[in-house]
Amino acid sequence: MAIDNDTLVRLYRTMLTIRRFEQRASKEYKKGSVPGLVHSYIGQEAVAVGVCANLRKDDRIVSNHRGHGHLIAKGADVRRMMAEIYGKKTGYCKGKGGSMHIADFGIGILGANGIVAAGLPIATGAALAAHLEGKNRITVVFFGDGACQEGEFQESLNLASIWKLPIIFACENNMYGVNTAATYAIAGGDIPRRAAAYDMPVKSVDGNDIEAVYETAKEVVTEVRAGKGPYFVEFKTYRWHAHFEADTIPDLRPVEEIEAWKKKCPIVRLEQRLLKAGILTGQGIKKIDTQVMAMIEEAVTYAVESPLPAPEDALADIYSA
Amino acid sequence: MAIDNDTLVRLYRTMLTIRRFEQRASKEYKKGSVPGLVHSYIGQEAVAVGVCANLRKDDRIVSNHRGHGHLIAKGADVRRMMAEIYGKKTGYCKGKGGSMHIADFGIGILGANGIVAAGLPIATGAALAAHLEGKNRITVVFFGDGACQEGEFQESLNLASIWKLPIIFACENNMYGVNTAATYAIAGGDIPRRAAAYDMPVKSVDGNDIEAVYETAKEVVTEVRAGKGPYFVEFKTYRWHAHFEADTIPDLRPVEEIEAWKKKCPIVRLEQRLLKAGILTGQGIKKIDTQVMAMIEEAVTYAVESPLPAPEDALADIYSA
Amino acid sequence: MRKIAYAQAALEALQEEFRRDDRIVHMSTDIPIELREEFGEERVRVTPISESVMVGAAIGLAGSGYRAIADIRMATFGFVAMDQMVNQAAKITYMFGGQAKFPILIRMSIGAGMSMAAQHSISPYSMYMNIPGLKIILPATAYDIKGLLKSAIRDNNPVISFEHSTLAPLIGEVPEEEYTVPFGRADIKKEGTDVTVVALSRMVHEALAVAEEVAKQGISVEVIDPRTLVPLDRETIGNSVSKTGRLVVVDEACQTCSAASEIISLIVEDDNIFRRLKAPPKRVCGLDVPIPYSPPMERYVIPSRERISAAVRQVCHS
Amino acid sequence: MRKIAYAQAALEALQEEFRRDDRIVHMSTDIPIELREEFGEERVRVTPISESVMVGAAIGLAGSGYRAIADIRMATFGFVAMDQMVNQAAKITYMFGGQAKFPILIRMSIGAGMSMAAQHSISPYSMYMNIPGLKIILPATAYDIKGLLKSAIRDNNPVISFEHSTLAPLIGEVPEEEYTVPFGRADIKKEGTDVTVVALSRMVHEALAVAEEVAKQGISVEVIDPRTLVPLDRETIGNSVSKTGRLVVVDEACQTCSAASEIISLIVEDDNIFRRLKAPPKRVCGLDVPIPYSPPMERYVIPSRERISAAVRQVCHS
Ligand SMILES: Cc1ncc(C[n+]2csc(CCOP(=O)(O)OP(=O)(O)O)c2C)c(N)n1
Ligand SMILES: Cc1ncc(C[n+]2csc(CCOP(=O)(O)OP(=O)(O)O)c2C)c(N)n1
Ligand SMILES: [Mg+2]
Ligand SMILES: [Mg+2]
Repeated sequence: MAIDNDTLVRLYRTMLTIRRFEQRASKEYKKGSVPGLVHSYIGQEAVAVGVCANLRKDDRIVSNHRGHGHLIAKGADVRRMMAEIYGKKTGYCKGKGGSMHIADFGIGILGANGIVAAGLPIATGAALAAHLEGKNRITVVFFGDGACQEGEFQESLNLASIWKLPIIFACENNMYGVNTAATYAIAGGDIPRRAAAYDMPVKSVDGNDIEAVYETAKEVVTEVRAGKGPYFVEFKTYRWHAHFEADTIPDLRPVEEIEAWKKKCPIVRLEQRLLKAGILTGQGIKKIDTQVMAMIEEAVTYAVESPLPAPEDALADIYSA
Repeated sequence: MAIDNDTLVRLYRTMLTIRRFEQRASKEYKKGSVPGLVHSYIGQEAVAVGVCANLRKDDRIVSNHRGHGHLIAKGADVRRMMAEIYGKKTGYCKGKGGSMHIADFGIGILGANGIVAAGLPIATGAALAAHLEGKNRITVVFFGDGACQEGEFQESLNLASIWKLPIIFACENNMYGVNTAATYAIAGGDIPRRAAAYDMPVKSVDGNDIEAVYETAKEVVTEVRAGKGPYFVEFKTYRWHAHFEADTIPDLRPVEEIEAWKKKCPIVRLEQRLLKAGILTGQGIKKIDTQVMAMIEEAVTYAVESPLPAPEDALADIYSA
Repeated sequence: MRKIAYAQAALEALQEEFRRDDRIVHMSTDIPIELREEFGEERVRVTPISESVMVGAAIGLAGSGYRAIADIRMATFGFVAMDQMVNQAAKITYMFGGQAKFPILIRMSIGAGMSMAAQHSISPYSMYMNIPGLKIILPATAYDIKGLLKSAIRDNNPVISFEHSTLAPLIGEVPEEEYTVPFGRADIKKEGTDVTVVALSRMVHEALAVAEEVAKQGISVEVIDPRTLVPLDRETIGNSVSKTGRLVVVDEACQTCSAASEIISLIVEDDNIFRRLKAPPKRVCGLDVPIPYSPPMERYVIPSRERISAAVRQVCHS
Repeated sequence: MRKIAYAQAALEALQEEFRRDDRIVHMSTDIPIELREEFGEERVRVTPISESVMVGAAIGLAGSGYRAIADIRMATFGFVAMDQMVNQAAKITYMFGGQAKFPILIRMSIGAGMSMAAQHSISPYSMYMNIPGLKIILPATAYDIKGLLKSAIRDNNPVISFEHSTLAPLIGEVPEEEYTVPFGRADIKKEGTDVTVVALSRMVHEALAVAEEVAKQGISVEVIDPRTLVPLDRETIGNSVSKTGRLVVVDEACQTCSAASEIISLIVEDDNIFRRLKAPPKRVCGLDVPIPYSPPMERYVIPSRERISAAVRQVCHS
């Protein structure tokens, strides 16, 4: 059955929000207003949005170093996200975490993670909690093709499988870990096959087709919520920017490849679909973009105007009371 | 083609040597003449013997905590092995390693290992060395079903596969890691399937049938030596003793299961075959056993009569010159 | 008072806390039979041999409202899970700005003395002390392990308990009635006036034996067991050294960058205590050697009563 | 003399040694372009993101007659490979009774200062110092990194090189002609008479700046860079402290159980030096906090010139 129009528009708006957020974060980073590292999610928006649109507020997600999109899709406040990236006191982590460590436990965001694959064991534990709670909550962990190369990946799939935990392993296969091709680094190059060996159902879907992602996620979420155990889904996609915004690592991927993928922009694809189906007019599209841009602008203003943490704030939050 | 008689007799003698060695080590351990931990290989002899009989002296093996059998099969000197287990200066490691850390680099034994799965990455490196040397040497790493649960297992299979390294992953599936059943701890319970996901050929064979093990190993060794890349072989077998000789961990495996497997003794099986085929007479069998027993007795005498290391010897060998 | 073994006292701590709070979950590669029988397999879980996901799962559980216990067994196995302990458990509270609590207890057994060689014998607590965000306990008696484990389970932070393999059978007084031992409170195991001996884990018992022995030679030793390394009770140690003017730290761990090094630095950095020092402080530690298998060598590398009493006599007579 | 960047000097060391010995193999998750182009993909290998097997493979290579280099990049990533470094590389020579050599170089970048937060900023060398069997180098200048890496590659043991992320662009004098820097030989970066400042890694440069500054106030600082932590040149440090009677150790790493703690303990344990101490020794270290992201907090937790000079002035005036 088709996705209703309101949903399609909502998906469009969220993808656009991520796109605009990332474009701005990138711009500000290059201007030097943002410190540290910023890993851009541009090009992969459909994955986070299509998956999270099927989650409840009390479902949990665990993200990775390329996490902005996951967080926005799960409902994070772009103001507090931007403030965190700016290193401000009003940020989600009071400026202690930055771009790679944003979390919002209040809406089930158990945090981004700077260590490749390290989120998988943690997500597995969160899924165990959900299993014990018995409230049909599920956990989704987002990670890349590179994460499939770490031992923690296999240990997590194995444990989730033998304990039949309510978790979705959402692999964003954007074909590279930094400059290393998944086809080189992953024996056989077939990630779902690797996951299937842990005795769980797997799917592979075009991660740049928001409708396919949404439909697949819907189905998978229903299965997992029903207590049928873990599920592995590969989303084939591509990142448009270099590994991160800093130019310390050159982008060695073929230019033609990058250009080809830009033509498969998930947002443009949905936009054309919405126009063709007359669900939105050019006007409507513009209106949404204006609203989104305003929201991002407001987030930046909020971040810029927020105070920096005091140096001594560094001494708080090492331990919980 | 069948295995020639001399080879069969040689296989029999080596299996018996391991059996007698382990029976004696166990006896001495329970008497208190041996310190530390001793993990008995009794019941699994056919695996080490059938595999190593197909190796060249300059091929390399990496062993694990249950390693005595692997070492004897690769040609280690039982005198120096026993001396090491006794903690004597004349032992393979001068008394520094003990039962779990015996090595003989002179004959390609890169050492036993006390950390589950830790031998796999090391063996992968040894296989890389062989690949670079270009002398058609191969590496065999022995490990258990429990090792398949560690992240290092997957990382090693993946790397060996993408680099097409000359290595045989020899998994001794004795159905348990301490008291935890492989069927419980390994999702799906199918280890070869897991290995196949790393894009390498796999086989599974009755590890208590020395002829099957030998034939399989012969074929696999030929493939790997020919430079066709890694191979994974599962040997289905069983350990007769508890996890280790100390009684600090109870053996929780079903008694009937243990008894049933004892009936599948690899040594008795070959013995009957040799008798039936008239390759050996009862006399001949006895003769071999007498010789083997004498050899073990001599090893024990050597160990007993060897001096303990001086306390200060502890300060040597921390670094190489 | 009733006397029970160190291992039994530890088990009692878990049993009591499990009864008290049904949101506690236990994970280990072994089957902890008593726990399993009383609390069932949902709460008492056997993991595959996958320490990394065991600890990671403990973090995920804790971040989701549970209290997680991960029993790693040998501390050497813990290195397999080091990323989850160091990069994750220790830092996650801080990186997220304190928005969530992570009540996690990780147990590891340490020490030499059983001829288990270098891959099964290590006392690595100082490595973890260098990582802010972890609390570290080092129980040396049956009484202390029960009280400290109970506090650890109730603590809202990652706590690592390092328990010496040889202490398991050690019998000690443990009251019937419930009690806890607070963190950051050192225990003066024996009062004395001439020299302060700070001893860690199993070395507490060695230090007490030496104290008795040198008492015959007229040396009065004060034996202090910090019991928790993070937080560390500087005050009790500092006051004792101010009183005695002499300090010996006995630590089975390898000497370089040991907890002993830290304790000595904390003491000598303090102007008031430094001025009162009558002799240079001394460390009696494990030699910087991987633990050898053969008993004569193993005995040689860990602190012996001879080395301890020699150090005590030396600081008293220099 | 010609001046080149720290990172360039490191690259030269690898290139020269690769030319000198064709049994050297390099592994990392990245493509080290210059090396790859000159020496080809057989010797310069890109690994999957699998640090454990990267280090394990280095051990296997080394045990089979090769010299292996594993570049882990961030020291935080190293915790994923901790089992191979601590349980295997460090102990394997010893456990096997010295029958094989394991020439391995593991490189990791350390330190804070780039707002990369706790999972990409750490200075964990003291953790590794507690593990016998490893050698540890800590190059602070272009000259030292080239000479030390060359020695490390020729060494027949596992060597870990900890290189501060912020030093990569630092320009320094590096001779055209070949040279090596031996292990265990500290470098007196500046002579002085009033106080000995032992500084580690990036802190060497901060200490030198402070030395200049306090010189104006008439304080003569001797700045010593140990350059290698294992082996550590106690003699040079000891002689300097015997001369000055005052010691400050500056170490960016978290203070608890740091290399600074070790250096202070070694000094005060020595009877002759202890007697010559005019003031309590001081540590100026990173605060015991996971490295925060936001610049004001990050600057606050790592040793500043203000904290260093305050400590120097304090020990000189107490
Ligand atoms: C254990 C570990 N090793 C290496 C790194 C450095 N690193 C950060 S992201 C990354 C690539 C990850 O690739 P992938 O998982 O595919 O995610 P992507 O960046 O493609 O979204 C690497 C190697 C790290 N953060 N952690
Ligand atoms: C990393 C690690 N975790 C746990 C242990 C403790 N341990 C030693 S052997 C063993 C079981 C291994 O099972 P398996 O690999 O099947 O070998 P088997 O003993 O059955 O021959 C365990 C859990 C260890 N040595 N290393
Ligand atoms: Mg990727
Ligand atoms: Mg097994």
